[in-house]
Amino acid sequence: MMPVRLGPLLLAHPIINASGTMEILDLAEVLGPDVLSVPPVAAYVPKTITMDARTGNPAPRILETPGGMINAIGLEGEGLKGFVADRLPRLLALPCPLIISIGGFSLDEYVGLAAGLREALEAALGDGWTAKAGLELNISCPNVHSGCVSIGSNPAETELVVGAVRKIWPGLLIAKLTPNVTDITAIARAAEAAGADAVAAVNTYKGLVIDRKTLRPYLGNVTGGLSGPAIKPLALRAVYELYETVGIPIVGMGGVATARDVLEFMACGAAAVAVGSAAFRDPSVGASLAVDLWDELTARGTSVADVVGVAHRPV
Amino acid sequence: MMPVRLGPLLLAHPIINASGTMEILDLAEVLGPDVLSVPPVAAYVPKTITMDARTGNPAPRILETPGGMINAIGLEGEGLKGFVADRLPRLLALPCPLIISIGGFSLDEYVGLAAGLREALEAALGDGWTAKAGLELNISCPNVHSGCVSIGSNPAETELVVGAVRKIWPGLLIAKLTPNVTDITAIARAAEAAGADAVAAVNTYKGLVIDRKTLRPYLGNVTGGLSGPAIKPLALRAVYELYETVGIPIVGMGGVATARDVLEFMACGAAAVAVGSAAFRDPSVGASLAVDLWDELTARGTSVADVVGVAHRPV
Amino acid sequence: MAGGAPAVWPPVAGAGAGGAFAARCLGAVVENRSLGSLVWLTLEVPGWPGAVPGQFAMLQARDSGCFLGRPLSVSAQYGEVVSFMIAPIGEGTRELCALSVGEQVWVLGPLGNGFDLDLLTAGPGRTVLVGGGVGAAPFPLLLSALAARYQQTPPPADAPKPEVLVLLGFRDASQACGAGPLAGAAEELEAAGVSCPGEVATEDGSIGRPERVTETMWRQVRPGDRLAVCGPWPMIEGVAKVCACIPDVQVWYSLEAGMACGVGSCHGCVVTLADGSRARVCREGPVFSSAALFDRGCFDAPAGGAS
Amino acid sequence: MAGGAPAVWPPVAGAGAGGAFAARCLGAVVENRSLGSLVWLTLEVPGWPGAVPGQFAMLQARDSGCFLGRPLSVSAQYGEVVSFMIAPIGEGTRELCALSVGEQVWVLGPLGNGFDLDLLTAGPGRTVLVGGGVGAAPFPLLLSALAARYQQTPPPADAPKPEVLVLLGFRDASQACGAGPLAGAAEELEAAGVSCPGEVATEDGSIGRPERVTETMWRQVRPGDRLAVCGPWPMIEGVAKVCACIPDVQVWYSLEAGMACGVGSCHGCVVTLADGSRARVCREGPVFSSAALFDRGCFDAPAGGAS
Ligand SMILES: Cc1cc2nc3c(=O)[nH]c(=O)nc-3n(C[C@H](O)[C@H](O)[C@H](O)COP(=O)(O)OP(=O)(O)OC[C@H]3O[C@@H](n4cnc5c(N)ncnc54)[C@H](O)[C@@H]3O)c2cc1C
Ligand SMILES: Cc1cc2nc3c(=O)[nH]c(=O)nc-3n(C[C@H](O)[C@H](O)[C@H](O)COP(=O)(O)OP(=O)(O)OC[C@H]3O[C@@H](n4cnc5c(N)ncnc54)[C@H](O)[C@@H]3O)c2cc1C
Ligand SMILES: Cc1cc2nc3c(=O)[nH]c(=O)nc-3n(C[C@H](O)[C@H](O)[C@H](O)COP(=O)(O)O)c2cc1C
Ligand SMILES: Cc1cc2nc3c(=O)[nH]c(=O)nc-3n(C[C@H](O)[C@H](O)[C@H](O)COP(=O)(O)O)c2cc1C
Ligand code: FES
Ligand code: FES
Repeated sequence: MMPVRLGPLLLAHPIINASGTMEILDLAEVLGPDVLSVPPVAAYVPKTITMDARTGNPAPRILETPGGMINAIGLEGEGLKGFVADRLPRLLALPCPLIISIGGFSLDEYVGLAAGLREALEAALGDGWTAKAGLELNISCPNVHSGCVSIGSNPAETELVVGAVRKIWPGLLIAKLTPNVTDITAIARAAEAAGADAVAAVNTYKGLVIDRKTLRPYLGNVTGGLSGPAIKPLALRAVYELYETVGIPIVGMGGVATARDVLEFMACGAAAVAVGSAAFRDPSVGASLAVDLWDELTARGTSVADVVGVAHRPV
Repeated sequence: MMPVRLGPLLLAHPIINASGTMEILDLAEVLGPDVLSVPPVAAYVPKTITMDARTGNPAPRILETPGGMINAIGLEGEGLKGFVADRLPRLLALPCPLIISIGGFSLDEYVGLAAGLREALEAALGDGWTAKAGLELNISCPNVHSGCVSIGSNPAETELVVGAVRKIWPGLLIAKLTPNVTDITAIARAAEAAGADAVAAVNTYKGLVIDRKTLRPYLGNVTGGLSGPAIKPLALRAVYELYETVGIPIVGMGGVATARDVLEFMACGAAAVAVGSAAFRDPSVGASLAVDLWDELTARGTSVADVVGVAHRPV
Repeated sequence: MAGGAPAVWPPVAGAGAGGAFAARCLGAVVENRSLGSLVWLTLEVPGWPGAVPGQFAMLQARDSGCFLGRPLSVSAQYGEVVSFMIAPIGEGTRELCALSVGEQVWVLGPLGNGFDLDLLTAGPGRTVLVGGGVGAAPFPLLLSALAARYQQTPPPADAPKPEVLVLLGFRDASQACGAGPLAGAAEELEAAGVSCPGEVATEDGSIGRPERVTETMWRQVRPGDRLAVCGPWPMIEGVAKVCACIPDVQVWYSLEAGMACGVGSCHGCVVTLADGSRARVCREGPVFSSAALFDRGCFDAPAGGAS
Repeated sequence: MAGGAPAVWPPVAGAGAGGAFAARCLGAVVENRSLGSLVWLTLEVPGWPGAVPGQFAMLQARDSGCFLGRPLSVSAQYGEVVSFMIAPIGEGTRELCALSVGEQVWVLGPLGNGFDLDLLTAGPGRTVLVGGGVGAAPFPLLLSALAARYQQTPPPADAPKPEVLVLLGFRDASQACGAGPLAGAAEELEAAGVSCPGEVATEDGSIGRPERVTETMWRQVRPGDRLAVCGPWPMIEGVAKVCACIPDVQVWYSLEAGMACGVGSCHGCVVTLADGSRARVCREGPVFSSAALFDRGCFDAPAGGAS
């Protein structure tokens, strides 16, 4: 069975995690170190790293909704320096590639984050680092009030940011797209033109929930991002349209919970598929999906290569 | 209890139906004529009328999805002439106002539809017709391949169409918005500037489902529109943003199934609330919602007037 | 008429949830009997008005995880006690099949047009019921209705004994248990002086003849017969091809289609008719004549279909 | 390390769904006992490693209509038999409370830090457990653990008899049935030579004193006491205000928060700590010291909170 190629990275199978939905180092402490030696995903994607440390949005930050959930975490995190010093070394010890998600509030921040990570990776791994670690540009987080999301809803700004990072980042470069736009393919074309190796789609759909007692917005951040099975038909459509538009690989995500969901994303055109919210109820779901996908493909007598994009071809 | 005013129409309560989700004349034949003498809604909205008769999209057209459903009906219908001759007289006999939804494939068609309806209404009711019947411009159907949806995702075109209809339509004029845009408030501002009396939000979210056997698109139309509880957080956010943007009333909809949902839409800013897909499983849900809303408001010691927009005010 | 808003709100004061017009009602499970791979689910449905054979109801378990109801043919009814024969193929039907006695189900119905008994029994030919899989579901009710009809208006003594022939095709023996509930109704027919032979075929040959029901038809159907056919679309097509070759048969097909509302509101359940127009399976159907469905009244070109 | 992709796919050949690393497991209901308005749900959880008192698990009925699990404190455990005390307040908890013996539940846990028995029993003061409503859920396990501890290391004969005081506040008598499961554990303590008095208050006065548990505290808590507190955020605030006025008490609060994952992955369950930083209730908690939570170790300014 062919592994999946994303730029210079080779993935053992098509299942990765969605950024912000799996803290693998915490999992190792809570559930045991097996998760580090046999990760449930073919590449590990940490939560989006920002330049400075951020405390994120005020509570409450999450609520279950029909068929899914809404969140407004607000890119909480230790910032670039903390990540490089504290978590990066341990994550580089994983037996799988690393796709590091970064989010900036300006073009300079994106470039600074990429430069900082490149430096750290070169120091740790030498020249071969591009076979181990890639970059995902989160230009699509709906839960911060300035910066990345406005970039991701504008083709020109997308092209600028992706192009600037491309200049200094020789490794895998993915642009993660927001679906909260009139035409996601225009953003993807801009990312492709600027040299992205792949696009990831989708980030969450902007929504709002009301507190049943006060009738005021429930989330501390007022709005949040919808994820989970509820959005799967929307995400599939985005991937389907992207496959007809760009030539670079697509990392599909949005509501994946079963191997059939994975197949559906691949049929629409995803070369790799990320599982996000479903890993909250089952942190090992990535491993189950990989195994079940293998079984499904075998049962159908087909392969990853044949399934990707099949929905676009006549029966 | 104050009735709800939408332009020149007075509604006994805030609950109406969403266009395309209730064939009240069929209901009368299937479930008995009570539905015509005591309609479950405060105003009846027929399925979008087009200029010419349309057979709509090929089957299959609907599928249940997690927390909702997807449809690609494709504006099937008898066309303006058939509607005016066949159904309009019977619908005018309902003891509640009528909000007639129209969908055109060009500016001329919108104007032609409005003119034709005005003529028919004047002939049937004389001068007083504007107290009985209003117009909803469907500039947002995701399931037809040209025409109305592109208008609704472009502020300039929206202004043009709404303005042209406004010139010849003295009655209630609602612009029904698509949520499949980067900024729904820009479209709403255009509609308001062009003289719309109200906006309706939202139409369905564009999605796609995959046939589990063939791995090809399931719907005959390839893509379809997502509706039902799954989209409620997305629709609430749209209504919330619209309330901060436009001064005209908002008709809120998207996933309404319970009186609490109705309250949530009103809290976000909806003056009236439409129930759509939930009426498929229970055609009388409108009546239950009205009664339950009354009970809820009474229990909370509040009123329609106080609840509308309350989510925007401090506790 | 002017103005038009009723003056009171809530529209029906003090009527409680549902108001004057409550479309659905809650039925309670009185029996859940396994029939091989199918389930015979019997509900007590307050106010059930009685269904014409071939009519269906939209069912949804009260605490369902599904959003919409599911269309299911009425298989039997005795007053307000109504039975359904259900194949657990997806979430909605699995929920229903898992219900225990006493649990509740939302019921909307009866819906659709049903079979026309006059047409099915007119003329000298036999009435032939052709069912594929759980497509046999409406037949117990249809046979009972035919029995009642012959009992009320017995055939003239000098006429040849009328015959209702039942041809059923199943995947395997476990699905063929669905034939069980027809036995009682067949006896009613015999008691009414009507002969009611039947034949069962299974695809895997585990019970009955190892063939498809269309093959049984080649042997059994005769010119002049009137057919009531119920099953999935591929079977409908197969039956139509057979019927195209037998002169002077008249056929009524009960179609399946994905449904959201069952009452004509959503336009989701359409089938393309022979004349190119579209009909709602839930309103104009589920029973359509071969003339309506197929060019020249029989299948020779892919006119459309509900799936 | 270079390259890094493991060569085989599936990652663990033939391991079946879940592979080598299966985080959740399916437990089976062995008892569903009603406790007034609460439910005492006992599961057999294969491989349950044992929880520290105050730890919780994420539970989800196997055929749940909910997307996510729900955090529930471990109330008792005997090997792989684990009990939870559940208030059916929403869809998730109602589903769990409706389960019958034999039905299955996804279990992820034990999770969180739990109470530190060393700290709770250090020094000469008493250990005081303060619970609000279903906040009493972790206390049966906590009392049992304290009993085991005193049994293993009996207090010196010349020292005053240790005391564990239990103060519980409930909405009404029907919720106060949640105090029941503490009785057995209290007896274990008495048997271990520890006195274990308790007091129950209800807001509506239908059982016990007609007061809030914070009022009970004014009467009962003494300088030097060490408190384990569990309940909803408004009660936590109330308790903190009382404790701010009693010198030399140390308090550990077990907090509630909406959770998606329970394992630290989502950052959804945060509480704002006294120093302005945010902590995940599921990972850094659910138990936090008063020093961590409140400025000057007690409540006088709204530092944050989980809701
Ligand atoms: C008038 C009428 C009468 C009927 N009477 C009976 C009866 O008496 N007994 C009975 O058992 N059934 C009957 N049916 C069929 C029954 O309604 C369906 O089996 C039921 O709706 C299935 O619902 P579900 O939730 O179990 O399955 P679902 O999961 O909803 O599947 C429903 C159908 O859609 C297809 N489907 C769903 N999702 C996909 C996808 N992604 N890709 C491809 N296909 C998909 C499935 O193959 C299946 O055929 C009747 C149908 C009609 C229209
Ligand atoms: C560590 C920990 C331990 C716990 N231990 C126990 C225990 O042992 N026993 C127990 O019974 N409970 C316990 N809980 C609480 C329990 O987890 C919740 O009651 C449960 O998650 C509720 O889920 P639900 O689906 O029943 O309700 P939901 O409907 O999910 O409601 C959950 C909470 O969110 C609020 N909420 C939901 N939607 C809205 C909205 N739109 N507006 C405003 N508020 C909303 C509700 O008020 C409720 O408090 C514990 C919680 C934590 C964090
Ligand atoms: C709690 C939560 C936190 C998230 N954080 C991030 C993030 O930091 N960066 C990012 O690019 N996407 C983030 N996402 C979006 C997911 O990566 C993913 O795009 C989205 O949730 C859709 O996938 P799903 O439906 O499988 O969850 C987050 C999603 C959730 C639910
Ligand atoms: C089957 C179906 C048909 C619809 N047809 C129309 C239509 O003809 N015109 C229109 O403006 N909206 C149409 N809609 C959109 C609804 O009016 C409504 O905007 C949408 O479904 C969201 O509401 P809901 O979630 O309550 O269904 C249709 C929706 C469905 C599900
Ligand atoms: S199912 Fe809605 S029209 Fe037939
Ligand atoms: S619940 Fe996910 S981090 Fe705590």
